[in-house]
Amino acid sequence: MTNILLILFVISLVHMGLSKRLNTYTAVLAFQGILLFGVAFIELIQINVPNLLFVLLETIGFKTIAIPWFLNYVIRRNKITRESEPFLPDFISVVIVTTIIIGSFLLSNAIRDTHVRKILFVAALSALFTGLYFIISRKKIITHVMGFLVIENGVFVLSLAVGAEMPLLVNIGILLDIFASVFLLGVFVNKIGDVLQDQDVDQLRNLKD
Amino acid sequence: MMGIYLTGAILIGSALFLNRHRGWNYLLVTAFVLLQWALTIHVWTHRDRTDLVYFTPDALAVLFLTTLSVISVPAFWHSYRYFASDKEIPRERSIYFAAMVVLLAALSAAYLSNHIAITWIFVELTTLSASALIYHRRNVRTLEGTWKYVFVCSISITLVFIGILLLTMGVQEAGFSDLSYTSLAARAGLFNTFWLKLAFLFIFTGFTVKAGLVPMYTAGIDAKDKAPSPAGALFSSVLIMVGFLGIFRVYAIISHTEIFPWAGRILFISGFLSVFVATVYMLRVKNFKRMFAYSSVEHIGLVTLGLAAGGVGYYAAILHIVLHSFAKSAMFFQVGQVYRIYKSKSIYDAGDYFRFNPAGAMVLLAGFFVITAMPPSGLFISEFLLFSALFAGGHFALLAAVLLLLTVIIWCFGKNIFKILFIKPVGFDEGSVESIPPVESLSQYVLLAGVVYLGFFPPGVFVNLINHAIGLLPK
Amino acid sequence: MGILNFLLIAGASGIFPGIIIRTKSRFSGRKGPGIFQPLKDVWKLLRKGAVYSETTSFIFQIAPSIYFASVLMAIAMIPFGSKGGLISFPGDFVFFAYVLALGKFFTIIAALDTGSSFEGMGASREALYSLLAEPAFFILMGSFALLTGHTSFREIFGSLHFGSGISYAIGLLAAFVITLTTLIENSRMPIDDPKTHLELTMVHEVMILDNSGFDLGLILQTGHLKFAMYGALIANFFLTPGSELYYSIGIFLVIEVLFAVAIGVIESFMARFRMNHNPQYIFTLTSMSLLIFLGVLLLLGKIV
Amino acid sequence: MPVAVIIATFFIASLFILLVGGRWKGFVAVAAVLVNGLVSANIAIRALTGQAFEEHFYTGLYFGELAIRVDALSAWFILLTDFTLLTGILYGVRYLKPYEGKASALNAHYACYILIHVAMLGIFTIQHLLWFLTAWEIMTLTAFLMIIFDHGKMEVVRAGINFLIQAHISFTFLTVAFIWIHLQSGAYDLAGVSTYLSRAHPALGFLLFLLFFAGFGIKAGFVPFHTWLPYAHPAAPAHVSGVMSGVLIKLGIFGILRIILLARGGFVLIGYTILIFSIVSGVYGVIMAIVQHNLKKLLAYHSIENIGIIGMGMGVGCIGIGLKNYLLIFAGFGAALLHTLNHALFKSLLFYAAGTVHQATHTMDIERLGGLVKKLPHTTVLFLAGSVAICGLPPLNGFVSEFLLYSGLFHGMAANLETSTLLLLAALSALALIGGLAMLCFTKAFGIIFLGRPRHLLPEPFKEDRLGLPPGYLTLALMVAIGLLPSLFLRLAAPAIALFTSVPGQLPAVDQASHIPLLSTMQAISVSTVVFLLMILAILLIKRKLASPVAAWSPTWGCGYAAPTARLQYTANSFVRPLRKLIRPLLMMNKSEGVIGGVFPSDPIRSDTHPYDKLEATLIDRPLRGLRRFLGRFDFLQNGSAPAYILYGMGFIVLVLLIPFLADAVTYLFNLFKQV
Repeated sequence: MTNILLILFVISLVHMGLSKRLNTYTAVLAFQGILLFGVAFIELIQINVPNLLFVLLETIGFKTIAIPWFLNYVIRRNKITRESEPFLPDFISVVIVTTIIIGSFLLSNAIRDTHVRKILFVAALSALFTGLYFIISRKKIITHVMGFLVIENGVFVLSLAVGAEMPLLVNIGILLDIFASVFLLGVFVNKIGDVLQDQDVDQLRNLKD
Repeated sequence: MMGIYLTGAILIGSALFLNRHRGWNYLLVTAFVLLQWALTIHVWTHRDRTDLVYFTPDALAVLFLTTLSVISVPAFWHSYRYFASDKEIPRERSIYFAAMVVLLAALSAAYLSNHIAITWIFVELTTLSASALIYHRRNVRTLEGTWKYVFVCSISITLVFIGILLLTMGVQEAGFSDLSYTSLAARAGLFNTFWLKLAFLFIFTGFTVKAGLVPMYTAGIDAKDKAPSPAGALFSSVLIMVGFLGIFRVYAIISHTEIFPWAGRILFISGFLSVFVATVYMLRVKNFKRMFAYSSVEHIGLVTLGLAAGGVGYYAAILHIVLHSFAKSAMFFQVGQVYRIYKSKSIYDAGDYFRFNPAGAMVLLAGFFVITAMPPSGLFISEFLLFSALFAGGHFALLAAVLLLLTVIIWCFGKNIFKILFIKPVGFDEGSVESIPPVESLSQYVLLAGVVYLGFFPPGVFVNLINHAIGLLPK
Repeated sequence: MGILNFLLIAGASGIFPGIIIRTKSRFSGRKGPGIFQPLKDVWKLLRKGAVYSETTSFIFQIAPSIYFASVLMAIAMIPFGSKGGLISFPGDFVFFAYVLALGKFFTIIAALDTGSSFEGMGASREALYSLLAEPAFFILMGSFALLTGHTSFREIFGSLHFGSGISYAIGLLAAFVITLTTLIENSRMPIDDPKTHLELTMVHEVMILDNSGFDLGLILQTGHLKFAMYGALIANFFLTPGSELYYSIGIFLVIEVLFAVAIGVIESFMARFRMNHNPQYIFTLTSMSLLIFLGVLLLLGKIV
Repeated sequence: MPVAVIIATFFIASLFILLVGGRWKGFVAVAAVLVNGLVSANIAIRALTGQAFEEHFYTGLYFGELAIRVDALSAWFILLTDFTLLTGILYGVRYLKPYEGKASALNAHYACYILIHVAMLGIFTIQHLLWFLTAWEIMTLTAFLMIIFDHGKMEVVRAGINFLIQAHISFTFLTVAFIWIHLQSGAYDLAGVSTYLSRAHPALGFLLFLLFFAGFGIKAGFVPFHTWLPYAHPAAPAHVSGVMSGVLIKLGIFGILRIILLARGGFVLIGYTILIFSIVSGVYGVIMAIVQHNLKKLLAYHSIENIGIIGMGMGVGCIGIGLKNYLLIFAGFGAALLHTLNHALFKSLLFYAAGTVHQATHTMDIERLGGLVKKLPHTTVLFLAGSVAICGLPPLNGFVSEFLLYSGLFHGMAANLETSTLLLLAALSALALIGGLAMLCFTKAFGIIFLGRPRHLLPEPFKEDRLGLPPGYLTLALMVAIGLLPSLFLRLAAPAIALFTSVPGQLPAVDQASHIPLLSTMQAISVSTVVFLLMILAILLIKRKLASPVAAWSPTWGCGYAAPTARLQYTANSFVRPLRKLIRPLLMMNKSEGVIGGVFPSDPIRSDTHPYDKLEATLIDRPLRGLRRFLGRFDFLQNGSAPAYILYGMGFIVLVLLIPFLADAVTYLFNLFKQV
């Protein structure tokens, strides 16, 4: 069951790679939230209740509802145009995302470890690198944030790989989630929206030597 | 004690945040300083005794904490001077001081924590508070600087988290679950090095942001540049130390495994590249605040080299980073004064500083000699030991390259500093020059004197602390 | 003993210029003045009052005396065969060279003292030529030191002769070098034409344009002494030690006269070089003395 | 005890300088230097008379024992340092009179002056590596601060930085060398050098020596490490230049001598190295000096030349040690030590004179000067004496040391040493050539500056400052004393020289300190010198008696040209032109010449030459430019885009992970192809 969810998760990444509109991204993020909820539920069913509740709340309440809504709000509030304006054409980005996935698959195969579930590893790594790829290849600050969120999801998956024994770590990961998302998004994107008319990173390239 | 400290810090922080009245503000900050020193003293008396489960003040922690407490005092004092000289908006002030208190508390906790995850949390907190400090001036540039800092820091902190997860996998495979440094170090032999390698790589890369090392030193430069100079002083001294600490702890764990040489090589690469990059930009920058920031990159690079070289290099590294913290914070405090006189950070606008503020100019001059590790600067001793470590390790080519780069750095450094000190600036009206009382430079003299003293006549307890600290590493 | 040598040289200096002039006038088919005419001129000058330029300072007034004294000092160092000169100590030829240099130093600055462009020109040439000639002398003495294992005029000349024929050959070569040196030092043909009337082509004469009276007399007499001195130096190569005194004095006088005649001949049959050729010519001295050095090395069997 | 006194003097004096005002600062400084001088000189003299001074201090945890030792060598240098710094400050107080307004600058300057004295004393006596380095760098920094005394001028500050950087390079070499020693001996004692060298492989030993030579050579100003000198000297105040050129660069000489004392074996090779460097320095230095127009720059290049001469002495001495030839050692090191003293004397004298000229005329450009003999009679005499001495002419001190060197060389010749004869001959001819060139240079300098008529309108009628003269005459007196009584000073230096003759395991251990060669020669020299002087006097007397009174005073004979002006005089540039033409390939004369238009050119044509150091252009400037260009290639890193910054991190991780794989692959393929 987990595997199916995770494969869906990976596919969602590919879809993100080829989609052009910001709304699609938010939708995908929400979808990933649901997937993660499923995975977390299955993986962490045996850990103590409060932790489990916390995790579930986080995945559903936060990843699936709060953040996408908030993203849309920010997009509307700052009148951000709908295109993601990548530096590269979609085709190429799809290719790259695919290579990333394959690469992480190969890398995971290099693991000589019995009780780490490779599939989790694959999903996590591909999410991680795809997120980085988004950050690097997209123009808009908001897309950078989305890329960051994808990375977060990847980390979440990775933390599930050890989560069963390490509730503490999972919670920390969630803490990171909440902190980073709220802080990054909430405060700064709006501030930048106030200061700069269009949300282009090139506006933010004055501090250099 | 730790519990008292943390709760106290939180209370004071929130109180500062809410309070708008200056007098109360002073009072609260004083209270925090007292608390800070109380913790320091307590830690001195309770060495290596675990407190609140996750906090154990080992030698390194004690050393760093003391450094922090020492630097915090002038930091607050100069912050007040900063507000006194600048337009003082109560709201900004309260945010500023609240953030600074949180930053210092988080740093202290990060130093003291004996558990990698706890360290991680508090490092995260430093990002939070630091960004508030950077954003203090609230204009486009600071916004940009803050955005980059926060963004890069979050990524890096994520990398560290991934590293921790990977480490955990190794731990699980090794069949235990305790993530405290001591147990990790004790069981290091059991690890599957594959996980360890990955973990170290990610954690190292993550912490380079705080430590200001290649590859991710970049955001730190903007932060030190854009933050008010007292905050900049903290960033380039104690915040660097926390990054170093994070790396050092994991390195200490690695040191008990067979991938130790591999980790050492990574440190070599990163350290040398840091010195190199610092040189590249020392040649280039015309903004003296950024120049000092780059000089921090150079020094932390040297520290890393010392750590990698091993032997006496360990000692040199710790000594160097502590002394550098004193010297560099002093320089940043002074930079604040320079900025107040010229209202600009470009060396083209600054000049003939000796005329306008002799006391400060002396600090700048002495500071230059200290930072560039010319005797009688204490940094000379650490660099001497550091180079002998490199020499003893047989890294002759590396040593030669580093020496060459350092010479170039001193050259650029000197050119700019002496331009500021002696050469008349063009188009600068001397009518509206703010006169700065010499007493403001006092703290900097003290810090620089401390560098000389600790370098040349180190008290026995200081040496013992360092020796204990490097006891974690194999001889 | 040394004093005799001193007197001999002084005496020789009396007739030396006369002989040269006589030789030249003979070759140019004139009768020429008496042998002692130059000496008389000097004496006349010594009695005269001087005309000084307003530009000059005390330097200009003391320089000629120092010049003269330096040459006298140098003469005092010249040995007479195996018998030393007035003063003799290891390395005395260094003193010899440097005391002469001091004299030159003062003549040069005296020339500059007048602030005349012509004399400056002369001074510059004088300085250049002397510095070019300097190494030759030292290389020469160095090779003799190497050859004989001694480091003073007396010992060197004393032990120079107990060699085979080749040592005489070296002596001849050295004599040649010294002759050239003399021509340069006294700025005679082919380096410089004392009889020219174009200041632009003078070296020594143009330096002393402003000297007059006693000073001029001194300077002229110094020139004569220099001739005699170098003559004596050459003579020393051929004075066989241990022989009777009258014998060696005879040799000495003969050589001095021959030397003077030789110079006369050269002056009458050679044309002056172009100014810018002089340096190369002077530098041949150095190469010549290097030749001597190599010869010595051969002699000692160091080079096979 | 004396150490404490000296250091205390520094602090007390600095305090007083801060407190007292205006002109009294100078007096305090003089007093302080005097006190330190007396204390140290007292020790030094006792050391020279056989009772060496030694003190030990405990300095902290990882420095441990610090030994302060004064042997004959240190004593010799201490004495000449004390003397030079004393005259220096005496002159400086007068020289800095115009600056009495700038209190802070004066405070810094005087404090630095006292401190550099202390630091130098430390350098001569400290036996502890780290403390030696510390003293060394303190000396550098104080010197730097004194150089930029007249800051506010860009070129002064630039010269200062140039000095600082090159000094730091020398410092770096020394640091590496000391690290080497420290690691080998495990201790911080200078003696570690010899303990290491006695067991090290000769090649390594030579390498170590080269490190030291580079380090000390930069300070001493051996070509090609000389480029800082010609900038630092003109920038500094006159007395500082005097002290720098008199003493500071001698620290390098001291260091090399110290290392030679500590060395064990390989002396012939060391000797050759030093000798070759010295020959080049000597000739190149004087040649560069000849083409300079700036008086102080000219003097600076002459320091390089004299360092060359000192170096020749050391080289000859080393060869002597290597070949176990006692006379050679004695003559060589005797020449080196005496010339160190002599150069300190006449060079500081010349710089003081130059300083007075600068005060009078506000220019150092030789071409604009002239006829100063009328305005500054005393300075003229001093400068003349200095010139005669620096050309190594009798009857002054310069001749003595050069004579020692010559006799060393000739003895080397006469001793018919196997391999080194040719090199000795080269040194011989080089020395002779240097003598001639120096004469050209100083006839030019003295003649053009002080004689003839003013080539340029001088600022204001200027009276010589009488109080500025005593230091000069003091120095002159000592110079004359050395010139007339060389044997005395040779005997004084004998203990120091004896150190070199008794390098363990090198010479049969006869008690050679007792018998001093060349003494009789020295006496002979003093006799001849006296005779010579008497002769001059006699002739002058005769002149007074014999010659009739001056007939007339008339303008200079212009060879028929009726209206000579001051501008028709021979210029310095034209004076050296013939030589310049001869040695053109060695020089780098940047000319700027106007073109003459028309048959009767109406408007004046300017044509001037800017001599530049060719070696500097090729050895310093070009590599530096290359380095800058290379570093400049990497300035894309801080490009301001956050994604890029993150990319660096990821790139780092990926590379570190990939590179081992790639390396493995490459090695695998390599082995594969090797099997084929």
